[in-house]
Amino acid sequence: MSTRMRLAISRPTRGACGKTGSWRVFRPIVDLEKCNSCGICAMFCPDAAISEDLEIDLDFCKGCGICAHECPKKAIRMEREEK
Amino acid sequence: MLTVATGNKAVAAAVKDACPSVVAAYPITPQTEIVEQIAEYVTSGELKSQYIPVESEHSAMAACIGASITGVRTFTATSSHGLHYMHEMVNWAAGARLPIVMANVNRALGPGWNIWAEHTDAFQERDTGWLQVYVGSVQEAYDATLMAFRIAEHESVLLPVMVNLDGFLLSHSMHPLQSVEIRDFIPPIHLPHAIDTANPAGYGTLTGPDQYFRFRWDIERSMRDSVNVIRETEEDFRHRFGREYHPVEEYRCDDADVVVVAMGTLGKEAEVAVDLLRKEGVKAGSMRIRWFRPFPRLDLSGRDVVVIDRDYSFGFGGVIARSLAATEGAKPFSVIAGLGGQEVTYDDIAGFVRDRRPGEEFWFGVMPDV
Amino acid sequence: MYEIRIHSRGGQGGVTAARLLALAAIRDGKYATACPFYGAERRGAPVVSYVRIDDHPIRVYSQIRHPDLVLILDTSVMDVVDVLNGMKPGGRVLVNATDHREMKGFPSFSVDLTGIALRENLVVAGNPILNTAVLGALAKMGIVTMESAKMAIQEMFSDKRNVTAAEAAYAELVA
Amino acid sequence: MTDIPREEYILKCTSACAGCSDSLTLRYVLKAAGPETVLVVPACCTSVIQGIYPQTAMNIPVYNVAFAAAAACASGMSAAFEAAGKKTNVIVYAGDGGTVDIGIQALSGAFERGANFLYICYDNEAYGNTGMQRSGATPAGARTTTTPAGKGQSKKDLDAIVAAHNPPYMATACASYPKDLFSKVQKALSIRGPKFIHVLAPCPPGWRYSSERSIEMGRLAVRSGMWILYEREYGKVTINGPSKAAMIRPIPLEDYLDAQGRFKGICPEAVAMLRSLAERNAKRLKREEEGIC
Repeated sequence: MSTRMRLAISRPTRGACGKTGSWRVFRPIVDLEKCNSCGICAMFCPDAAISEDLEIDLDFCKGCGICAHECPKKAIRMEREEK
Repeated sequence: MLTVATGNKAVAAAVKDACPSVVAAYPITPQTEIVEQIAEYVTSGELKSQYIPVESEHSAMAACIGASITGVRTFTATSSHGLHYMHEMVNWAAGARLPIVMANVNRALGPGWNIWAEHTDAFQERDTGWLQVYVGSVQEAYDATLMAFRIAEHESVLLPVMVNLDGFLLSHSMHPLQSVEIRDFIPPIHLPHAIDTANPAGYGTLTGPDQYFRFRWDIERSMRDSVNVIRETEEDFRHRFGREYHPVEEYRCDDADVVVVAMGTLGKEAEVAVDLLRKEGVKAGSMRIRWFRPFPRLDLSGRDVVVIDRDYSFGFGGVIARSLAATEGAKPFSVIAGLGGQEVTYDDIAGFVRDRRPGEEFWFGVMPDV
Repeated sequence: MYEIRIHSRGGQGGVTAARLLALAAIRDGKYATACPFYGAERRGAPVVSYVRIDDHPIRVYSQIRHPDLVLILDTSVMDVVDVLNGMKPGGRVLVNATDHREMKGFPSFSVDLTGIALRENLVVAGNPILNTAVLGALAKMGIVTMESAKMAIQEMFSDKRNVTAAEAAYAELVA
Repeated sequence: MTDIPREEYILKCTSACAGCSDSLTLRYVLKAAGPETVLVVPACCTSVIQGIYPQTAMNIPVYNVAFAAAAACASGMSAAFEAAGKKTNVIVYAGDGGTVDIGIQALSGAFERGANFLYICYDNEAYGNTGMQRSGATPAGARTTTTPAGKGQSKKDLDAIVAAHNPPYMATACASYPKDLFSKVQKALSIRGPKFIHVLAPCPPGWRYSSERSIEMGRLAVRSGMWILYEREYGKVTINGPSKAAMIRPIPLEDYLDAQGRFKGICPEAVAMLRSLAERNAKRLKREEEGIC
C-alpha cells in the first residue's frame, strides 16, 4: 500500500470501537461454585468477550446478559454496575 | 491491419487488445454491438476474459467494482439511460479509486424515446471523479480506449476513465480502422490497494467528517496529475503508433479570429466548416475538446468564440459554453445544436460562425435562423 | 469527395453493401466512410445508407444531401421515397431492375442483382443477397476497382459464390 | 459433532448493540469460512458496526458496497478471483432490506448466472440500521416506525424466490443454533455456484425485548414454527432436527409473539396470517422433504 491516502481503508484493530465495556449497565458475576465449565456462555456471547478459560473480558463485555440467561447452571448473575 | 469498422467494433477490438480479466456489461442501444462483439471474442477464445452478462447496468458497474478491487483489469460499456441507471456505482468506482474503463455511447435521454447522439448523458456524470474523453472518429475510438486503460491504471491516476463516442454517428458509422500491436504499451495492472486476504482491511467503512474530505482531495489531486499522464500517454502513443492526439485538437487556429469549439463528431465536422469559411476569407479555426475531465485550458484570448453544445443544463446553459465562460472568461456565441441526433451539417456550422452574436445563446432549429 | 446514397429495405443488405463499398475503396488506397441512417425501422421498412469516398480523411458525419450516385436496391422504395432528392448535377443512378428506368434525365443504369443472386443461390432466410453482387456493378461504373471489390468481398464472406455474383453483375451492367 | 475452531475473526469488539444476534451470526460464519475469505457487505447494520476509519474490528477483508450492489459486486469479485486462479471464498453478508427489497434484482441476476459465491441474509425483519422501518421481510402484525399500527401484509417469501433459481445449496439458520449455522456455512462453501443461507436474526431494540433474550427468541421462533430450519441441497429438502421436533410438538405461537414488544396489541387477523403462513410453510417443506411436490 502506498503511503498516499487514496481511499478509506481501515486496519484491523483491537478496540476499534472503543472499550465497549463502558456501555454496561449490568455486570456479569460468575459463581465459580456453580459453574461446570460447559462453555455455553462463551458460545453465545455475541462479542466473543468470554475466553476459552471462561474469563469475561470486562473491557469489552457490553453487559447484554445472554451468558447469564443461557447458563444452564444459573452460575452467572447480572449486577447493577457501580459507576 | 487496416480494415473497416464501426465505432462500436473499434471499441471492442481495443478491449480485446487490452485484455481485461473481467468484462461485465448490459446491452443498450446504440452500445449493444460492443457487448455482442466482446461476447463473441470471449466465446471464440480470442479474448480470455470472464464475461459477466449482468441483469442491469447498476450490476454491471457493481460487478466491475467487485472485480477491480481484487486488482484485475475490468471493462464495461453503456449509454444514456444505462449510464444513469448505474449512476450510484459510477460515483462509487471513482471514490473507490478503481481504474475501470467504460465506453459510453452518447445518446439522448427520454422521454420521448430517442436513441440518437447527445452529450448530456455523460455530462451529467461529470462530477463523479471519472476522467472523460470524447472521440471524433472510429480510429480514435480504438486508440482512446487503449490509452484509457493505461491512463486509468497509472499509479498517479487510479481513477476510472469513460470513453465517449457519439451514438450512431460513430457507434454505427464505418470508418477505416488500423489496429496496433500493443506489446508493452499498457503495462500489467498493479492496484496498490487491491484486496488481499493476507493483509485484511476494511474498505469503505464509516469515515467521519474529519477524514472524508482527504479522500475527496486526493481524487482532485489525481485528476490534476492525470493531465501529465494523459500527455505522456498520448506522446508515447504517437511515438509508437504514429497517430497524434492532444487534450484539445486544434485546427487552423494559429491566425484565427474566430474559433468554433465543439466535441465529438461535431468537432470534426467543424473542421470542414472552417475550410469553407477560410475559402470565403473568414479567418476561422476550430478546437475539438477531447478530454472533458480533466477540463483542458483553451487559448481563446482575443478571438471570437462560437461554442456548439450537443447538450444542455436546464436553467443554466450549454455546458461547454458555460464552462469556457468560467475557465477562460469567454463570452461565446453559444449554439445549442444536435440534441437527440438533430442533423447539423458543416454548412450549418459555417452559418453559426458567419452570423455569430457573442454573448448570446441560440437554439438551432428552434429560434429563427441565424 | 464522392458521395453515394443507398436506398433499400431493412434486411436487404444495404448496410452491408455500404460497408463492402467502403472497404473496397480503402483497398484502392482511398479514404471511405459508410454510415447507415438508423431510425426505428424494422425489417422491410425503407432504409438509407451513405458512403463517402475521398483522397483525404473524411470529417463529415452529417447525412448526404447531394449525392453523386444513388443506388436503389429495391425499386418499390421509389413509391414512398424521393430517391433523386438533392441529386448533384451530373449525378448517376444505379437500379436493381431487369429493365431500364428513366430517372428525370439523370444517367441511369440497371442490373438484375436479384436475378444474379437467385441464379447463384445466394439466399438467406428467403431473401436474395444483393450486397456482394452490387459491388461488381459499382466496379463497372468505376467507383472502385474490380480487384478491390473482390478483395473486400473475400474479406467479409468465405462463400465463393459472392465473388461469382459480383463478376456476373460486372459483366451484365452496360455502362 | 462439528468441531468449531477457536479462532475469532472479529477483534473485540464491534459497536453492535448489546445482545446483537447479527454479531453472533457473523462470528460463526467467519469461523466456518476461515481466513481465505472476503466479505461483501451492503448498507446494513454490519456496515456501521465495524468501526470508524482508520480502524476496523474485522480481521478479515471486508468490502463495503452500496445498498443494491452486493450480489453483483460479489459475482464480479468471484469472477476476478477465478480469472486470477485464486480460491478465495466470497461471501455476501447482507441484511433483509438489502436482500428482499433493494438488492433482490442483483441477487436474482447473480443466482441466475450461476455466480460462485455464498449469499447470507441475516434477517431481523426490518431496516434495523436506520431505526426499524418496515421491510419486505417484516412479518404481518409487527410494529415498525413505518407501520405504527402493525404491518398489514405478510413477510415476503424470500426462500421461495431463491429456490426458484435452483441454487445447488440453500438453507435457513439461526444463531441460537450455532453449530447448525457453522456446519451449513461450511457445507455451502464446499459447493461451487451460488449458495444461499437465510439467517433469522432476533434484534433486541427492533423487536423490543431485553438483550439477554436474543438466543431464547431464536429458539422460540423455531419451536413455534415461525422459523423453520432446513437445507435444500441440489433440490433435496432436509428439515433439521429442532424444526422436526417443533413440527411434532410446537409451542404456542403466542409464546413467541408475547415475548416481543413489536407484536404488542397485534390484531387477531394478523395472528391468523402469521399462523397460516407458518403452517403453510411447514406443510410445504414436509411435502418437499418427502418428495411429494
